[in-house]
Amino acid sequence: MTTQKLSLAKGINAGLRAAMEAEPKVVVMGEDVGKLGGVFRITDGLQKDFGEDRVIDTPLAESGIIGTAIGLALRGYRPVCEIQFDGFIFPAYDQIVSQLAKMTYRAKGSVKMPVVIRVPFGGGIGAVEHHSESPEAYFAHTPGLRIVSCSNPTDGYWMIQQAIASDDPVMFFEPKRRYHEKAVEVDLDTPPGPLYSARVVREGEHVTVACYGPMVKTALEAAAAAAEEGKSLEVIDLRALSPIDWATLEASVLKTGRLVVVHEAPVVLGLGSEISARITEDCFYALEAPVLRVGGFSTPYPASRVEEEYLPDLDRILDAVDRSLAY
Amino acid sequence: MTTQKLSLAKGINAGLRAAMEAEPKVVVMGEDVGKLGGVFRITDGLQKDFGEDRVIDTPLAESGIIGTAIGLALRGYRPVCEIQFDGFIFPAYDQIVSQLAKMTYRAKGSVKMPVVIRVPFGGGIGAVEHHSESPEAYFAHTPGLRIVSCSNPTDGYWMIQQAIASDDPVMFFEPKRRYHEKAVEVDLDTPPGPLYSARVVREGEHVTVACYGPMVKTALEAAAAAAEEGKSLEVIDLRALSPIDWATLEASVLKTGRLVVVHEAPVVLGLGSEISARITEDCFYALEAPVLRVGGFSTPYPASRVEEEYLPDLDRILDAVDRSLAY
Amino acid sequence: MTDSAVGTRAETRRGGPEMVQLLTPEGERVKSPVSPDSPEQAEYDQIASELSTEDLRGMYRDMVLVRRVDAEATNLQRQGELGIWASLLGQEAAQIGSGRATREQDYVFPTYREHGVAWTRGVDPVTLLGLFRGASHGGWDPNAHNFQLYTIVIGSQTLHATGYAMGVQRDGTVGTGDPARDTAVIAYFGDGASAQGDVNEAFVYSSVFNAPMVFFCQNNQWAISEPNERQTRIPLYQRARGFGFPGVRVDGNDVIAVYAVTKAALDRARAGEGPTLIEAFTYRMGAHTTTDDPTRYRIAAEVEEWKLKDPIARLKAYLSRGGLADAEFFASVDADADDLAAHVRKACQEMPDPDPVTMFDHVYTEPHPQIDAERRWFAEYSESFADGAEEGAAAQEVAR
Amino acid sequence: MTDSAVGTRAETRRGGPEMVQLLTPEGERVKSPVSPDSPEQAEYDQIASELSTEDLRGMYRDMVLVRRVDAEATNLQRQGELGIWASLLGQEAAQIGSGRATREQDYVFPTYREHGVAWTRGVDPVTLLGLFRGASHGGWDPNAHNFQLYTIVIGSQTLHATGYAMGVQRDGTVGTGDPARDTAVIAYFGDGASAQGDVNEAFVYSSVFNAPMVFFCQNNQWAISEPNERQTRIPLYQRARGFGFPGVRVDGNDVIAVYAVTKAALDRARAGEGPTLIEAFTYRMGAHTTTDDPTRYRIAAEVEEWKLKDPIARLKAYLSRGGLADAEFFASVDADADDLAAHVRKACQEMPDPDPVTMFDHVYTEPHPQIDAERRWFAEYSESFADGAEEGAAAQEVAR
Ligand SMILES: Cc1ncc(C[n+]2csc(CCOP(=O)(O)OP(=O)(O)O)c2C)c(N)n1
Ligand SMILES: Cc1ncc(C[n+]2csc(CCOP(=O)(O)OP(=O)(O)O)c2C)c(N)n1
Ligand SMILES: [Mg+2]
Ligand SMILES: [Mg+2]
Repeated sequence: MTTQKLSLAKGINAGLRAAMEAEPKVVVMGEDVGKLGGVFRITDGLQKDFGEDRVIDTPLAESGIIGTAIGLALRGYRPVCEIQFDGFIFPAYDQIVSQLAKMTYRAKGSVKMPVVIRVPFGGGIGAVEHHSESPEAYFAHTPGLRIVSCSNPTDGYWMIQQAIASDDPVMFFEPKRRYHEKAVEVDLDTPPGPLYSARVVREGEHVTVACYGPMVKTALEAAAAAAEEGKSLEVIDLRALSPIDWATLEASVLKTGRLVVVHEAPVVLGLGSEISARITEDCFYALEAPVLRVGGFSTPYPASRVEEEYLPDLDRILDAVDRSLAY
Repeated sequence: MTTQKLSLAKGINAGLRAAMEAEPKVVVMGEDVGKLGGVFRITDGLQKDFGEDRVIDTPLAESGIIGTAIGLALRGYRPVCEIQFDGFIFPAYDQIVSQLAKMTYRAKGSVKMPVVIRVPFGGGIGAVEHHSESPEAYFAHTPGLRIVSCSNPTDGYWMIQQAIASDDPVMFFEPKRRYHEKAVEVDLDTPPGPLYSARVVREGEHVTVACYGPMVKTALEAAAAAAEEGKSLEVIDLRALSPIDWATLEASVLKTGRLVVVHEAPVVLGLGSEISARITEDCFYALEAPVLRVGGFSTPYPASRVEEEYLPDLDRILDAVDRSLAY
Repeated sequence: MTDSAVGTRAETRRGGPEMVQLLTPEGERVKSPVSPDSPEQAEYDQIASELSTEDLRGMYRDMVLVRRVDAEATNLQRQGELGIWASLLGQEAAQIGSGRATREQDYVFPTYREHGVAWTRGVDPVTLLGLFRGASHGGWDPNAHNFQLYTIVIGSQTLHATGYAMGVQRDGTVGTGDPARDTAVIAYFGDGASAQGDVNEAFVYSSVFNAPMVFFCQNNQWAISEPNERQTRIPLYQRARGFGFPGVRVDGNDVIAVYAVTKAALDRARAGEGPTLIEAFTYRMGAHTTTDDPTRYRIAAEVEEWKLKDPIARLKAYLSRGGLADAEFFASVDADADDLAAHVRKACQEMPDPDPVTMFDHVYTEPHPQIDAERRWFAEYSESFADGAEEGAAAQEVAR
Repeated sequence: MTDSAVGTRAETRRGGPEMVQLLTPEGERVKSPVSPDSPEQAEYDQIASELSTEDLRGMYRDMVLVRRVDAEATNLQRQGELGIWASLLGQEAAQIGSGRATREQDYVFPTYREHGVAWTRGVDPVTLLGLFRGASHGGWDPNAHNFQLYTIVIGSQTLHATGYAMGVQRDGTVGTGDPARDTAVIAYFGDGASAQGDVNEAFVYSSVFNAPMVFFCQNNQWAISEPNERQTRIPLYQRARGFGFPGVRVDGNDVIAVYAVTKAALDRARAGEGPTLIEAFTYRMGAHTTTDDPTRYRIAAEVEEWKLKDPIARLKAYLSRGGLADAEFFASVDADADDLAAHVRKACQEMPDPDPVTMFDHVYTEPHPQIDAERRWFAEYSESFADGAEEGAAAQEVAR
């Protein structure tokens, strides 16, 4: 087994490199992805090694990034677009939901749209407005898109390659505050599982905690803290947000009878609402408590000096766990 | 009591006229809203009577419509923007979610954003792609916006005036397929209630059906059909989609113990998922069955020759009612 | 009071001396008044003079046929066979002239009104009707004719075209000198669409990357009810100036000039000389679509005036005068048009509605559990009606 | 291989003969080489010559002060007092010159880098720091100084400005001839932002409605790591040509020229003569922000070259040479700058963090039950920690 010690940032970078080596049609495009290697250095070194034709610094226009990526895909390319920050994806919204998501359907399958949109997302980095958002739910309501989020270096390395290999458009949400956390040994030989599968990252008995991206680490910390109080949490890293791997989630809920969903995005119409609705339909008799949701408040992402109070943390998760157990 | 017989289209038109007469700062803007009166004639006659400065045919650029409306609002105007069809709102998405929704917050309340965005929405009119969508859930995840939908001429007349009177941005979803249905006597003296209130449009005992916009009529038909089979449905016209009038909805669910939510938008992450999640949290012990959702499928809005099979109809609602009752 | 539209009709609506025209409305072949001794003008003249009689007769035939099909489609809409129709009436020369200038390997990105261009690319008109009938969202294979699906969100396709052209560059099929390989991309859009952010971003990307693009704007003077001056206060072809590439206005009702100008621009693109904006100055003779009522916003006199510039009558006059075609030819074209229209009518009327369950197809290329579950549910649910068993077992699973 | 950027550095980056300059880098007052006998040039000269010694000294003082505050802010960021800082280093003349050309009733729409313009509008620098510290998203009252909040999504504010200008038109405060009433709007944006659809839509709207707008593009040659030629292949001021209004390039490091050109454009706008695009040709001397590392993408020589064109040194030379200011003046300005910096530093360090519960304020203007419920929940939840009662009664209600 070949392994390499990689942070999440380096893992995605290595995954991009592997995908570009394997398939010459893969092109990387976005703002500052060339010489700079992106503001987070995720594309570091790629332009140097693959040239300006395959690593394209685009003009500063996000609709243009996705719109031209669609055209490149029509010509047989496999564009991997970087949106610099979560809050800057919205100028491309029309191209994503009305064009990218629908092109294959419109063409009755005669064209494929192997476009990946990488989005560094989430808060907790002390940034100014628009740099800490979690817009995944804005896209998950859109048929035709697939959405995933990685939470660790191994997934970063493998999931980006799997996303690039997909013939459907994939939105790839990267938890930016985890980019430069501790490096781990990544197995470079075997992918950890299919792209659209959730993973039980900690087994437990009393309450299931479903989360993704930046919240996986937080949920695991909460589970560790809960264990000390004798509460056993099962933590699920959803990994796939659209479609969701319901089987894995439901198996867990049937076991624990309780579910808490955690994400940074606002609770109202966040992923948690879909998960709550669906799980309640499917596991109605098994649920001991309503599905509880922990997430952002119904405010815009606040100024960073108070973001720690806005973001779900260990305590907020444990609070929900306790409320769930109190039913 | 002054009344006038009005269709939904005429009701909104009359409401706009009333608002423009009452407040000189109200301006109407959008594509073809002038001489043509809009493709649905909702602004018919307004330019003739209020002039080109107050009824503005804009260039064909939706981001420009909302972006300039924000500027007009900063200058003290109260713009009422028309987006020609649901599917054409997305080029304006960034201006709506990142600017319009957040400006008051960013300014710590020192500026107000009294902007109304009128969106004819929904299907059933035999149209080509992008003309039959229900994008409301894409916006309801956004703090800072308010969202309402009218279902009948009286609400059309009054709610548009209430929306225009609001100092917060309001998205106003109009069920286009109901525009030209039967005119009714509209009371021009007294509004039917506050803007952000749901309304029980038919009382019943067994199952609550929550809906809005175009589905209100369908749900009422379903309730009539169900009554013949001895099933008593309580139908709630939500009217306000953000914020939702939970009190009215919960009172009904506490009574019936069962809830079916109906909308045209795809079920996954549609308004129904939020309603299901929240109602399950709040009424957990009262629910005899999981909240069931009837809505669009997880496909793009299909070609119109099959739209009747895509759209929720009387049968699909009754099917869900029966499934609910079977728990 | 605001001075809200400085661009007056007169300013933005006259073709003006800057308009390339090779055939007068009366059908006389002329040297265009635009700097008549410029190399561009010489090139246009050269291209035009290389057109064979067969080419010219072909252009005429194409224009008559697409007009006839267009009229048939309007009828079919009135009879309820189509949900809506967007007529190209008056724009035949702009579309046939430009479409015929493309080569097989070139790629076309149309709006919803490019029935004439589609025809030049070999797309069966019946296929187009499927979209307007509501039987599909297009559904043809764009790669079969290098003719992308109709795009309804105005302007979007200009970015797709630009991206495609960037792909062409990366494939190395620009500027090789091999006429069978060098490839250009042409994107159509309307005068209204020119205001969209996307179109201007396409200008930015195309110019910065020097993409092999031709932007073909059919300025038919109207965007539904909005006159051209609501989108610009200067002639639209001048927009290109702001982005650093050439713009040219051509008489959009002069099929020869349109052909020449488009061919020159496509040649430039294929040679690696970058993008061109063409403004085809033409007129939407009919309603915006069959649901539109233009009497609400424009005067009949304007339409009458443009009738005098009819693209088909103009070429017909030229062909007749020059003895390039005789009554027999014209009659045969009319007969062909009738046959085609009859075929289109019949095929439209007989077009089956799609099986509803196919609405679940092709949402994704790869398997998708949510779609599969919904398809299953739907099939069983539908069957429960067929059986008369309205509350059958199918209804167990929820619609998700 | 693609020929992906025809615009070369040389082409797009040199100021060129078309650049209006009234003060050479050496501080010599000149007639600009741009058609020196044109009425525009005469107007610029005229405006410049009307500047009093006090005005010029004021410009100098403003530039020194904002540069000093800027340096202080960079320090504060390094010391962890600010989350990030976007330095205006090198762009002082572009900002002070243009800002001073505005009148009280004019309205300014900045990006995130307009600290100099803010200064001319009377905004306390400490207020700006609040944003970069993370204490607010801006939070000042835009109407207090007719200075809109900083806009971070690049380009968006150009549409807001255009809409505001349309409001000004509707108020009838354009072209009345009353200098205290006639109002213009100025929108700032960067060279990178020029590629955004929104900016080009703002050009469309402004030109079609003839709005009293000045588009002020600070071409500082870089958009983070992307050089200017990645956004355009011709000089940016020429973009305006495509939309039918005047564009002018001015030496952005020449405060006198910037002032003159901006004043002329604002005067035109106020008089009802419509929009102007100004490209201030300048240079971002520092990093994009404190988190950026420009050594990855640009060479030191370029920065050195631009140091020779420093806007402050230039005006200082002019003032000294002309005997308009003496050492004492310069020393007093430096002292003022130090005082201001000390004030800013202190105020920043003492700036309290907002009370977390205020994050629920001002989401809406009118009462909102969801927000109220969440605020209540949050307050109780927070209190449960204060009490040490982690699982208190507050936790009953769910976070919604
Ligand atoms: C983004 C978007 N907004 C609005 C519409 C509705 N719409 C369809 S066609 C049209 C007018 C387009 O005018 P123009 O670009 O001149 O093309 P023409 O119809 O004249 O060929 C409008 C507003 C749309 N299709 N897309
Ligand atoms: C829509 C959008 N996309 C991306 C960004 C991230 N971003 C912030 S500044 C910047 C560069 C802007 O360059 P320019 O417009 O030249 O202004 P400058 O920073 O040089 O003053 C980028 C890409 C953003 N703020 N908004
Ligand atoms: Mg048009
Ligand atoms: Mg810049």
